[in-house]
Amino acid sequence: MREIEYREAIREAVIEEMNRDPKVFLIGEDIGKYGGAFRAYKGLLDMFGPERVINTPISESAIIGAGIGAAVTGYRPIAEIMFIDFTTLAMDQIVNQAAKIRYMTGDNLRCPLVIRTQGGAGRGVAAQHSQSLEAWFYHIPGLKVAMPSTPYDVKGLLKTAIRDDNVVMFIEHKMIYLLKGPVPEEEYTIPFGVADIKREGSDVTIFAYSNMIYKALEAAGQLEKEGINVEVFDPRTLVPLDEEALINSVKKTNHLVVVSEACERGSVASDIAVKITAKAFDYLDAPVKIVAGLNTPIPYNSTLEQASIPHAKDIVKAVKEII
Amino acid sequence: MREIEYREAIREAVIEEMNRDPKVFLIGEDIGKYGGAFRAYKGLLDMFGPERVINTPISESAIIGAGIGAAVTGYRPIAEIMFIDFTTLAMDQIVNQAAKIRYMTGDNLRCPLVIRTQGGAGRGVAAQHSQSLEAWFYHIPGLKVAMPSTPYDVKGLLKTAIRDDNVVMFIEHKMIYLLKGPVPEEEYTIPFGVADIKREGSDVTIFAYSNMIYKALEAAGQLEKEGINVEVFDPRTLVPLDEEALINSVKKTNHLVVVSEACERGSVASDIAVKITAKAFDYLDAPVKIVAGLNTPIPYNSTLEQASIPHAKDIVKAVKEII
Amino acid sequence: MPGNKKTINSKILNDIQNKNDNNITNNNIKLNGSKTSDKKEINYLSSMTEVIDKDKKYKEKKLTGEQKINLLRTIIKIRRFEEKTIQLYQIAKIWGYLHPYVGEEAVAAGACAAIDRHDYIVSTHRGHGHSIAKGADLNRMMAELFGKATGYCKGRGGSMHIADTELGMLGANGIVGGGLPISVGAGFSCKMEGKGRVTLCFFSDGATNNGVFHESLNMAAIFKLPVIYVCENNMYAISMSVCESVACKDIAKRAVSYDIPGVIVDGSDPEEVYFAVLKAVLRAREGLGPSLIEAKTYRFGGHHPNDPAEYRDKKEAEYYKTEKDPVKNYKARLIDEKVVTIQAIEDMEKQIMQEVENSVKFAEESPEPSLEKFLEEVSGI
Amino acid sequence: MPGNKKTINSKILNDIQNKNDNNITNNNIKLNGSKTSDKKEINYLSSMTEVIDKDKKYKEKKLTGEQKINLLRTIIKIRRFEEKTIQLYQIAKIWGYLHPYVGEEAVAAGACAAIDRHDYIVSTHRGHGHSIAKGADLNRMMAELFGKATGYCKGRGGSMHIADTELGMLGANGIVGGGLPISVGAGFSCKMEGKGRVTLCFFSDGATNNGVFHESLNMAAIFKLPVIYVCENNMYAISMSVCESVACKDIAKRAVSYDIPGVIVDGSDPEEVYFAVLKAVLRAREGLGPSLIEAKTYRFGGHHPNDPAEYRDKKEAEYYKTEKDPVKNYKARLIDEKVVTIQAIEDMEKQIMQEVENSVKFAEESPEPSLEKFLEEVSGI
Ligand SMILES: Cc1ncc(C[n+]2csc(CCOP(=O)(O)OP(=O)(O)O)c2C)c(N)n1
Ligand SMILES: Cc1ncc(C[n+]2csc(CCOP(=O)(O)OP(=O)(O)O)c2C)c(N)n1
Ligand SMILES: [Mg+2]
Ligand SMILES: [Mg+2]
Repeated sequence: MREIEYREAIREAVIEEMNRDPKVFLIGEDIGKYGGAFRAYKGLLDMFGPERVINTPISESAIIGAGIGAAVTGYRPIAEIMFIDFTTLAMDQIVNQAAKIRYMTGDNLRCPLVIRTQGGAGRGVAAQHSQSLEAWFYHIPGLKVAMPSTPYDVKGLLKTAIRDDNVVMFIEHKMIYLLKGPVPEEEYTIPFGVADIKREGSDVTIFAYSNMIYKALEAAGQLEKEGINVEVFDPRTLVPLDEEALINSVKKTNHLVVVSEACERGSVASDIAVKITAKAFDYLDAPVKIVAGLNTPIPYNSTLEQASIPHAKDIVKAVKEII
Repeated sequence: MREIEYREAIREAVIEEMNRDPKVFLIGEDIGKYGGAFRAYKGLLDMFGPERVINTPISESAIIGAGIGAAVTGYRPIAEIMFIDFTTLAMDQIVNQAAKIRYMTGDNLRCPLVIRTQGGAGRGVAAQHSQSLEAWFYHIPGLKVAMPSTPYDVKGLLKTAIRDDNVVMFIEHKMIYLLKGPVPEEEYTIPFGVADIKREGSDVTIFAYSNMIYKALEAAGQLEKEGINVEVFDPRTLVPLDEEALINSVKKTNHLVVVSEACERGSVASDIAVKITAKAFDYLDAPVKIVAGLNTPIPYNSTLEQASIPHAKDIVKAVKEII
Repeated sequence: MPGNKKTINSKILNDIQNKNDNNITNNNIKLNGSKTSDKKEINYLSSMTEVIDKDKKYKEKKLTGEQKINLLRTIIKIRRFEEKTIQLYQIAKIWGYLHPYVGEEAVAAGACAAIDRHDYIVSTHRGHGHSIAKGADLNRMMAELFGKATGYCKGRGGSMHIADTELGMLGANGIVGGGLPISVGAGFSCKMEGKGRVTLCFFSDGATNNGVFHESLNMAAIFKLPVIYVCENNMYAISMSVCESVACKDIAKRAVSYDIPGVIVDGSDPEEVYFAVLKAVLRAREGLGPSLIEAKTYRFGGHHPNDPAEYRDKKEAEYYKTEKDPVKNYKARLIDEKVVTIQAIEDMEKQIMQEVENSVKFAEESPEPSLEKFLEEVSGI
Repeated sequence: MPGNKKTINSKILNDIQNKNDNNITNNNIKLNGSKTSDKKEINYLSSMTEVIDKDKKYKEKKLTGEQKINLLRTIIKIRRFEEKTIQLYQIAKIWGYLHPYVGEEAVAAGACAAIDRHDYIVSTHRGHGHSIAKGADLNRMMAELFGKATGYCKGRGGSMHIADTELGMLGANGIVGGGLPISVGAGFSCKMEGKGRVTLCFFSDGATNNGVFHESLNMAAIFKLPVIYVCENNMYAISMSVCESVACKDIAKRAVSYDIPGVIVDGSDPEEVYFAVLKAVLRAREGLGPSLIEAKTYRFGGHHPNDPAEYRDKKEAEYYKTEKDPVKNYKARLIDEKVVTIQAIEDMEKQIMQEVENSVKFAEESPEPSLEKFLEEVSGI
């Protein structure tokens, strides 16, 4: 199968959906001629024109509001917040408006809105450009949360997000836009709430998502040499969560390590760990282990930055502690 | 001992600290003549004048920014966001600026800022005025999080918050402002990170905070009649958390129920549960049980609203499930 | 739809061109009264009075008797509905937050009369008047305030969240200014659709100090979105006087920042509101972009039914209630103009009271929302 | 401190009163050039040219030779420092995000010359120039860019977070507009302290479309805070042209919304910037509140060192680089005015280059921050 970059897969998904449905449009900062901060929208302005590729001022609240207003009146906008760190400037619109509008109006208004953004550390861009804030959105009823790790997943999930009648936080990772992977030429979509086993194994399940999948796979490779057979579990969407598949994996491996790049305190990892501990208690041979980021604003200095987020070695260590 | 209202205890703390330290000032919406949305600042404008009781327009970002700018230049502001739901309009200033400024400048700037706000359901004020969002702040390094449940605690903790050199999210609850409790006339402060056992018991520990303390005490009363002896554990501050005291309580009772009013998915309760499961595993006779709010925007209708948040009966049920 | 409308629009636009020459345009600021002054009452009154005096001429033209009667009916309907909700709030039949629109009725009535049924409105926490003026069913509104299953939001939303797709009512809002960014999206929708639809966005003085006001008007202006921004300057944001909260003397002036028309009207006069909004609507339908209309108005009661509004000058409130009551004044004017008789007004009042009472009955008799359904639904969120 | 200063201030204020009559005041908008126009270059140039021509007179007065030389030194120092950081970025000695200030040096130099050492500044993601103009130590700056323990932030912050309490530098900022609300707090602090201290807040065109701009200027205006808002309108926000992003034609016009002075200056001319800021500073020190100064300037390079800036018209960039280079122009002017000799400038350049090279050496030789200390510290957050 042909291999394309993660950002190219995004671009393909958007083009296909825009061609399919004239109600889909794009709005965000520097998405016109510039093609988006990570160039996922390269050439789209020429293809679809400024009416459907709307390049905005630096007005995060108005960008999301524009998405909401268009969505409740029949359009299917994809609004972009350049860095997840900047969602802080639009939280009212995301959380009090978009997420709630359907429920607090008794299903009178519907809001088919995709909010594309990206997070994560690793580029030396310091405390205000490196956060992993998915826990915030995970906590808010009314938001679906997708965190694709591969070109294949990002394309299939983005298409599903665009067709969903609810608000989807679509969170990418800045370290993987250039990463290549197999993506079929034929059309496909990936349903929400269906996990993907990125590597099968029998001794321990590593739950990871987004860029942490690669750390988990790296760890799995190292552990294999020591005879430990690792299953790498990618939920792909955190909301909805494929709990059933995770429980099944744990039934098989009897061990679970949950990995998240986000700051450990109050991260999604805790929530996953607690849920599985409660629901698969009888299948666990050891307490669930969490591997997450340090509780610190991400520092600029590269050594300190790397020390702040999980690596394969941390996962290896965690696995060995419970096996 | 004399008994005073929760809001009166806040007022006393503020008056004492403003008299003690001329650098302390207040800023927020309707805190002048109006005395604050819950009248905790009644009369303060007359006492301290408009230079120290700064009544602002509806500009949540600028309110927090005003706090930060004054704090890094030597003042000790108490900035008020009327409802925790409105922190959504100031998240950049709270999370990217205030919380990080000390760490990302290598301790070059310090930000002794208290952000007072209140949350919680129960008043029929629906989805945008009833949230419990402490999990967001709990997740962000650089923020301390206080959630006092009694007049005594709110006074002692607020005084400590004002004297702290860091950013404190001081989160009150709209249902308890009129609640009365004993508060000594003499000055006192309560250190952060020191829990309070609101009721001693030997069979099960109920971890609860803010308004949920009262549900826990109610549940304890009911369970006592059935011969179950409940310990009600109030952390008072979520960051820092008095883990040691909690572990000690669990060592004694061997059972833990964690209660939070917030939506269950990704709530602080999960994080507490996971931490104690990991650290007190050998003392637990049963898995930690969580009692939390439903994953829903809070509805207006009173029956549905009440169904969305935990009650004593839910806690009783949880206790019985693990005992 | 826009086809022949356009030519008609242009004609009307011409007709009313000379009205509202108190526009603030970009190159040439010309504002009535409201000089910096210590006495805020005078400050306010003067600016409104001037507008009224200068524009006497429009009174003799344009509106048909039927239109005027419709305006009056809407104003009275809002007033009676609001008075009823306050009563019901005080006996705890309605709970949560309730923000009465009493005193401001002419703004919603005049503004909504200038748009069509298929146009959109975006409302606020003080939104009953907007819904009623847009044509909402009082039964479903009252049922919502009672938290009943038959309400616009099935009892989920209450006063601050009334919304209806059919009605083009995109939502009241519990967040001050929360609707402003949403109006931008509705504006994009209208523009992309290309059928001349417009969006009317209401908000009050307090909202104009929030960042979203700025972002929204700037974005609407850049993209020439067909949105009419109607600021109901009722002089207060809870206890905060507009004189202390808005740095410039008239909110309409803020239009300069977006290079759009800024207009001041007397918000107690439904016809003045109507013509100003109509002009902005026609402009918007022709693709010329948004306008900002500041309607000077007054909240007769406190911020909510239990607020004694002690922060206000009693004389100020008295003045507005006696001199600027849209119900009293517009009744008197239409009688004066012989558009209606006293008897006709009495009949109208009776009919409206009946409608309001019916809505209460409907609400009381409506079923509570199903807890089971709710729990089932929640499990899927 | 403010005692006799005040009288001196008033005098200077009088002296320069007639300058900058391109103020935008509330009641009387009077703006130079920049008519709505299709050709954006002309749009820009005309407005600047007018200012320069009209205000020729100030050139003959006020600034001493020493002051002029100091301005020149600052401008050159910023330029050489930035050129060096770009080089170092390209060989990956500096990483993360770097936003060079090349082309805009005269704004920081002129503005910071108009305040005292104890005054505060609030900066942006493009902040090196502001720090240098405020008197920052190049060694500690460069060490920070290298992520070293000796940097202003001990390597924690990097380019976007340089800050220093001693220097009154309240922080660069990775969030566009993020510093604006902070300036309000610094303003409150200055006001409460009552010693005449002021805060200078820098930001660029893109930030003026964010809600925080509006909230901050409104709040500063209401409370008459001593803050000078200096908008470095470099015509772009990454790829977004100011002509497309700001709905009004000149950002200074937005002052109308806050009833404060709005001034346009040529940002390539340090003296013009200096006088405009000085006037605003004196106003602020006397308790008359904030001002908004729009310095028309240009970012010579891309948004960051790897941005080829393909979204810009090459001719436009060429024009600014040849006609509006603050380094070249100010050198020429001072030579023309016989304030400096060519030789003196060469010496100055040499000395500055030495300082810059020293800073690189210092940064390279400085220790990395301690990982142990970091981990220990983190355990307490
Ligand atoms: C963002 C936000 N801040 C504060 C509040 C609390 N609050 C509710 S209404 C109100 C005053 C609103 O004033 P204005 O916009 O003038 O509307 P009015 O009540 O006069 O109609 C405030 C501060 C809120 N709901 N939302
Ligand atoms: C709130 C926010 N939105 C978007 C960005 C991404 N971003 C970084 S710099 C920039 C452009 C800023 O433009 P301007 O304010 O004109 O400053 P300039 O780069 O011209 O100095 C953008 C959009 C950001 N850092 N913060
Ligand atoms: Mg108001
Ligand atoms: Mg710029």
